[in-house]
Amino acid sequence: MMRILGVLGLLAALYAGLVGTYVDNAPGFEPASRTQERIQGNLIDVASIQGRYGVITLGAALVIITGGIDLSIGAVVGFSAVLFGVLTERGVHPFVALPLVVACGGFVGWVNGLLITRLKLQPFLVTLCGMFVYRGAARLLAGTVSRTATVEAQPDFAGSLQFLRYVLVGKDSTGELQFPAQFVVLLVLAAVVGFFLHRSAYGRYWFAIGHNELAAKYAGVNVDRQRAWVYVVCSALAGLAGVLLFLDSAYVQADSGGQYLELYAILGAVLGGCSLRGGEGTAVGMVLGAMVLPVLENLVTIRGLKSDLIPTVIGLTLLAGTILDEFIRRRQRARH
Amino acid sequence: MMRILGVLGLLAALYAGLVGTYVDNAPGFEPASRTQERIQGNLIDVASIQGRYGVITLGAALVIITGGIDLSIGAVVGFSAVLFGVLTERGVHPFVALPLVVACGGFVGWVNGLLITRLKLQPFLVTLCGMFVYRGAARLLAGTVSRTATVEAQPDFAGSLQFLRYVLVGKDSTGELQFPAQFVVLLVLAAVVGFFLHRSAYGRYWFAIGHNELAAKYAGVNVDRQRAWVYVVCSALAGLAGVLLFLDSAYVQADSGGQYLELYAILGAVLGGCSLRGGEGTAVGMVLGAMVLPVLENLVTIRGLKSDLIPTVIGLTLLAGTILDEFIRRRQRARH
Amino acid sequence: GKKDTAAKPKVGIITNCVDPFWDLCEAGANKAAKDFDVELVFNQPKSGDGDIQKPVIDAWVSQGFSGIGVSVIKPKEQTDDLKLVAKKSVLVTMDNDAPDSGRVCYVGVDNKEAGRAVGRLVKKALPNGGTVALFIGSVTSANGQARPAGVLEELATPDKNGLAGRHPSRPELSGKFYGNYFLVDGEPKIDDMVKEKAASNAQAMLSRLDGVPDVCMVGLYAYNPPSILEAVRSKNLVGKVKIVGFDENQETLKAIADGHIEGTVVQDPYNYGYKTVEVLAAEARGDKTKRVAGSAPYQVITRDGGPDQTINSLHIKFPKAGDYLTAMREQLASVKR
Amino acid sequence: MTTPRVTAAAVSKRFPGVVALDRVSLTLAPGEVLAVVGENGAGKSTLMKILAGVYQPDEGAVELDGRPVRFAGPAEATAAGVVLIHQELNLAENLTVADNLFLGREVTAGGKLLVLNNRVMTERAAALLARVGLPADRVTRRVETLPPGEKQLVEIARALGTAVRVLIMDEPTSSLTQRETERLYEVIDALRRDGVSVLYISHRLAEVKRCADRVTVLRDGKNAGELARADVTHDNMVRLMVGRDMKSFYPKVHRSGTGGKPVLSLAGLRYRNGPDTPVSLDVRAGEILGMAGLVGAGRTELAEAVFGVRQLAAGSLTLDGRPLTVKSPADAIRAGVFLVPEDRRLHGLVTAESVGFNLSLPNLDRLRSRFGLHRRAEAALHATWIEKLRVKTPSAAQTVGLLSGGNQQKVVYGKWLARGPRVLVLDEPTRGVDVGAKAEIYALVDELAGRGVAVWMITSDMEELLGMSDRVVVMHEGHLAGELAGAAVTEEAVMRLATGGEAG
Ligand SMILES: Nc1ncnc2c1ncn2[C@@H]1O[C@H](COP(=O)(O)OP(=O)(O)OP(=O)(O)O)[C@@H](O)[C@H]1O
Ligand SMILES: Nc1ncnc2c1ncn2[C@@H]1O[C@H](COP(=O)(O)OP(=O)(O)OP(=O)(O)O)[C@@H](O)[C@H]1O
Ligand SMILES: O[C@@H]1[C@@H](O)[C@H](O)OC[C@H]1O
Ligand SMILES: [Mg+2]
Ligand SMILES: [Mg+2]
Repeated sequence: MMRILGVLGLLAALYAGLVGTYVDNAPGFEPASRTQERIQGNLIDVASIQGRYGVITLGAALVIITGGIDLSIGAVVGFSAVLFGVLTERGVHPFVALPLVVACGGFVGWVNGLLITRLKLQPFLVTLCGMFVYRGAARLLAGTVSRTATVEAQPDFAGSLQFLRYVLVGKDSTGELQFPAQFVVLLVLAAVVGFFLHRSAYGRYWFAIGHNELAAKYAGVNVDRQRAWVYVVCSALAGLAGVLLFLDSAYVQADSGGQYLELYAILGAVLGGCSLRGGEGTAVGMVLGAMVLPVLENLVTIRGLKSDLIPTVIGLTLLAGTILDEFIRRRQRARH
Repeated sequence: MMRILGVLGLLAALYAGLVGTYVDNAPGFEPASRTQERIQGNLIDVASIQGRYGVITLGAALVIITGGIDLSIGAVVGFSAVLFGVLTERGVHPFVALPLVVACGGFVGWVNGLLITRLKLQPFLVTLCGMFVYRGAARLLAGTVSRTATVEAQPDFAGSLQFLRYVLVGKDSTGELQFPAQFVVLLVLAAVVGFFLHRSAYGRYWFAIGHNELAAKYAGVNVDRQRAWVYVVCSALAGLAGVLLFLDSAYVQADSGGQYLELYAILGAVLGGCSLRGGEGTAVGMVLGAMVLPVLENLVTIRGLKSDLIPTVIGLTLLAGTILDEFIRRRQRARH
Repeated sequence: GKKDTAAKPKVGIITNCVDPFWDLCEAGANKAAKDFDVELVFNQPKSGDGDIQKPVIDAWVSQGFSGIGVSVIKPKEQTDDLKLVAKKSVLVTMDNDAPDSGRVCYVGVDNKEAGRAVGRLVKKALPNGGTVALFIGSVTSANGQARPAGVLEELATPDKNGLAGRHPSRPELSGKFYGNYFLVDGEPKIDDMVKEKAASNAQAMLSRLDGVPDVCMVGLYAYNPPSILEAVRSKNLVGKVKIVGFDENQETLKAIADGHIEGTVVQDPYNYGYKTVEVLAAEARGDKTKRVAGSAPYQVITRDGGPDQTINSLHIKFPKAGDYLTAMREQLASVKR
Repeated sequence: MTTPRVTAAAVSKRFPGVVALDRVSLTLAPGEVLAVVGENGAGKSTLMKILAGVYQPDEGAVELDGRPVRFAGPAEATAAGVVLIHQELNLAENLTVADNLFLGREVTAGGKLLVLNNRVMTERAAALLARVGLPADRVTRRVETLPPGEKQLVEIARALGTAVRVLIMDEPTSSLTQRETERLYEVIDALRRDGVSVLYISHRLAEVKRCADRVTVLRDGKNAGELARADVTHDNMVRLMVGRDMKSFYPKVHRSGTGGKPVLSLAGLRYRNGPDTPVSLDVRAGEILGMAGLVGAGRTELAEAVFGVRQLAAGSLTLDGRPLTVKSPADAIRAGVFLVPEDRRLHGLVTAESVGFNLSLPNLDRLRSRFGLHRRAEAALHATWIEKLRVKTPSAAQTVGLLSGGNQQKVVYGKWLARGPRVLVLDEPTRGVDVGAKAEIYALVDELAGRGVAVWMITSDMEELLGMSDRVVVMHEGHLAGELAGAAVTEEAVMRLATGGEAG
């Protein structure tokens, strides 16, 4: 609970800053309703990005809860986007390609999991190698992929692709963003993850493993299997995020699609209350944590900050948020 | 000891591959001595890069030994290179700028260390924020820096810059690489690090902290101070690596100089036998671990691999090396 | 054992990043390698450490490559290193020049000139002036500096050349005036080559410019125009907000053909590759006649195209987007990936 | 009268929700051995930590040689000669024994560089180890390769290496067998002669009787009384600790004592990286099979092999006459074979989680419902076992790690009892458990055996072994040295077998 207060405070401040910027900058002649409309439009843009971040954050957070780490997330996102593009371009129906890509992501996670649990390799190392491998695999598949290329090659798929795009990304056939569907996807997935994490036996196993793998093993938990599963889920979610990226973007470039996302996902998870020592985290926290970076980036962009200033401002804000969070937790702890 | 065998095997294979490629590809008319000369030239080039990697690997490894992590290394390298460029361009003598930049790196590490030990923030998070902050700081300082720009602004410094360049990088005034001075720098620093790690009480503290912080604390070790010191050393070494980068390179861009180096440094440390769980590592291992990636990258270049294939080959080779290493360790463990 | 490879010279080309742009170049280079019987290694390095190219070039030199083509990133700074290369091998610069490096010739356009062509497209899109936003990956490399400079030079008038001020109808926006054009924030918006950031940059800009008439968004790296278009679509502003691009990204060309993007300025990377290898192959055999002089002409692509023109003593073509796209695909298809 | 070496005057310490110490006082004379006893959670460790500078008291004062002191940390206390050997091991196990002996006070060549003088340290290390009875070859071994008992001895040797004036030992013998314990008494006697004051905490009251000059008793964070040397008897201590008399300490109420059919049988069992000698034995229904041996005799490893933690290399297991394949603890648990492990913090509990979390962990498969877990059934399970085992905790939501050692141990029992064992393997079943709780655990185990559960009890506590076992097997260096039953089960016979002698 208290783990959530810090990130909530941070988010509140950022959103307040955002709305304040719009209100302050509203031209004198503009009616308030118009300002509100513009704010809303911008918040939808942000929510859309938050949704996709959130999806991978969920996966990263689960891995972190079990005491692991996955640095291959960004590469898997890129790979999956490219794979989806290549598959559909070559005639695999989008409705088939979607589960296929997600399954493929899951397979990647299974390989990661096997290497980590069977060969007892360090997760950092395995997934760092994975980062190279899957990035390379994407490049071997294609240089770039795009909806237009797919539709050109497979005109029949236009409708189904557009359907997926509307349902998963919220963009209509003209490309207009109607609603932040990706955020809806995130909420649905977060509910599922939250159920498993907080309401089912599996969640207990994951927390137990994260805190004390040996104790979990001695209590009869199949530690290897559970850990492997968590990697599967993480990479499958990255696979889904890849499809979202494909559907949302003008085009995806194999060498860079999804770049840095593993860091952002881990950041979101940690801001949301996961400890990299394992054993801590909540589904609500993950969603909140994932919301931070996109709104922060939006805020600095909207305020027209000089590009050279942006990284510093982002870094310092995140740090301030982290410190705030720590103080709130200390307070709470002292009170009890 | 056994931790070193795996990486030694990997290195041996890579170097053998390298030499083999030269011998196989040598034109029929070429005398063997010429081939040998070419091999040697290439090995010197590789050693030069290995040297700079090694310098940051030492720092990353020390942090890892105490159970921490530093993701800001690459950003600090970039920042330091830019800082050195800006200082000298504005008239600070290179001999003054060098210790200043290293000290500045140390200061950055001190801040990291304070945040981690005093505010009890997670190292991953602190240094990830640091990555943004220092990258941004570099951009605020300048867009690009270069020796040519410095010499243009301060013609007097040409000699001293060239002196530093020769001593630290091994390049003569035409820019020709005479000897891998950076590797020499690495060896000297590794000897110093090795001394502290294996021959002085500090090393004992670091190992103890990495494995069981509480035990160290109860034994009277000033854990916070030691941990902070290790971050100071790590960032100071990154600062030095920044100067090396500046001296070695045609130019350094603030937005990308040193990018990814934290990952490579951590990779080197882990390949060299450090465990990310803390408490393990040797100076010799660090040097060997840092040697892997440059020679591997060189090998794929020399073999004329398609660029799309390169990441995959690198990832798989590293993975194979890791697995080999694990098997050797198991063997050894079973034998005892 | 030693192979008798004496007959076939080895040449290498190294680019400044990974991009579909360079895939086209690679296609051209491969074609030329076949045509002129050389062994080619084409390297698209991942950006990162300051000197991404040097280790590769050094390795090639040590392997005795007879010629090397380089897309220079920072001409002045790299000159010294390139001189060493030129001493041991034949050096051709392409895409970005380093005139004093001892290279035998340069294959590529003048980025500043090409930037001016972009500026003219902006003027065409907003003949009465308006609000302009520039988007680019980075402003530290030579082309990242030359292109925006060219655009702004073309828009500027002597009295209004970077004059700081506030937007006439939206005073909360600060920026700079170049002639009748207001550049938002007074600088290009940078995305650090992160494509998703390029998209969110464009989106946020549209959000800020909501309601402002006569807007033109300019994307100066290959991936920028499609990212801008995607953002414009997401706000249902296609046609209302003008887009001008750079480079021959397929998405850009398609959008021009559809009338969603005003136009783009292209460099013909296929020919960069082809020509560079041709020169290197000739040089390896002692033939110096293939060298090219001056910079190559860029081309300006719009939906309807137009007659050739001579601009600043360059012969400039104005192809139709559809035609150019078709030709480009043929080039790509000629080489299987 | 001489000034006391240590005085604690009306010391209080509160933790969130708990008053650990409520105006507790204590004095310790130079050269005196004072035992501190009390039930689990009475506040013994907390008091010791305050004396040693790990905690600072909320109220009250501590004096050393008549001067008030307030140590900011353990380092300051050590510098003043007050050394605490913690209840839980605190070694840097990745370092060698010598490194640990000198951690924080290395012998160096002087100067800021702190260059290690390994030669001197190795010599001194060997001498220190000799004092606690460890052979010199341990000096260069990594601590993680030592069995728990030896680690404990290393901790003690470490303390002896300092300029100690007040040595505080918090349950030093909980993982020692009798022989090592005897050795420790000798060390204590020597210290006493040198004028060193010793504070000694133990739940093994026989030990207290053996070595204490005086006993102070804590109950519920308060002073409950003091016993002079002459009055130190088992019954007196127990009365002050629990506030009442306690009879029938080792109950044999429910068991027939003869044992029924073999439930679990080990036939020619060997495990990977284990000793070459195969082990065969039966654990019978309704009996308690005691297993004795010296530190490192291989009892824990054997139990772990049966529980699926170690891979079997040869031989077979039989459960109720049917072959049993165990590849992981999950397999063993499915078959009803449960292990109460020796190291509860490492293997027995997820200490950062709650009491309820731990009680549920192996039982989640039975609490499953269509919508996740049966919340109500789970709450009922928690309530039942907290009550049945009288776990002293504010609620099921309390973090297990914050409970006293004995209560933690009860939670470990609870999670298995909730599941219903067929075979219960107890490895040091009452390690760190107070007399009251011990009695409760013994009664519980007796009852289980009475219900036909086969109990295999590994213990280094001779009293417990003799008091509880129906039959005793003794291990020596990885093999079964012999079996004793009925009247033949005597301390001498067990020791003879454990040290490699023949059965009498
Ligand atoms: N850090 C802590 N936070 C919260 N409660 C604590 C903490 N340490 C001890 N306690 C509580 O204080 C009380 C006293 O604990 P203490 O460890 O001193 O008992 P003890 O007498 O040593 O018991 P045992 O014989 O089991 O070791 C217990 O109720 C315990 O749960
Ligand atoms: N004399 C010894 N010296 C060092 N190590 C030993 C010795 N004897 C046994 N060991 C180690 O101890 C392990 C067996 O210990 P185990 O914990 O199974 O014994 P135990 O009988 O349960 O003793 P403990 O009372 O320490 O738990 C073996 O793996 C061995 O490595
Ligand atoms: O230098 C190249 C540039 O000319 C083109 O615009 O995009 C790709 C770059 O690598
Ligand atoms: Mg205690
Ligand atoms: Mg044991």
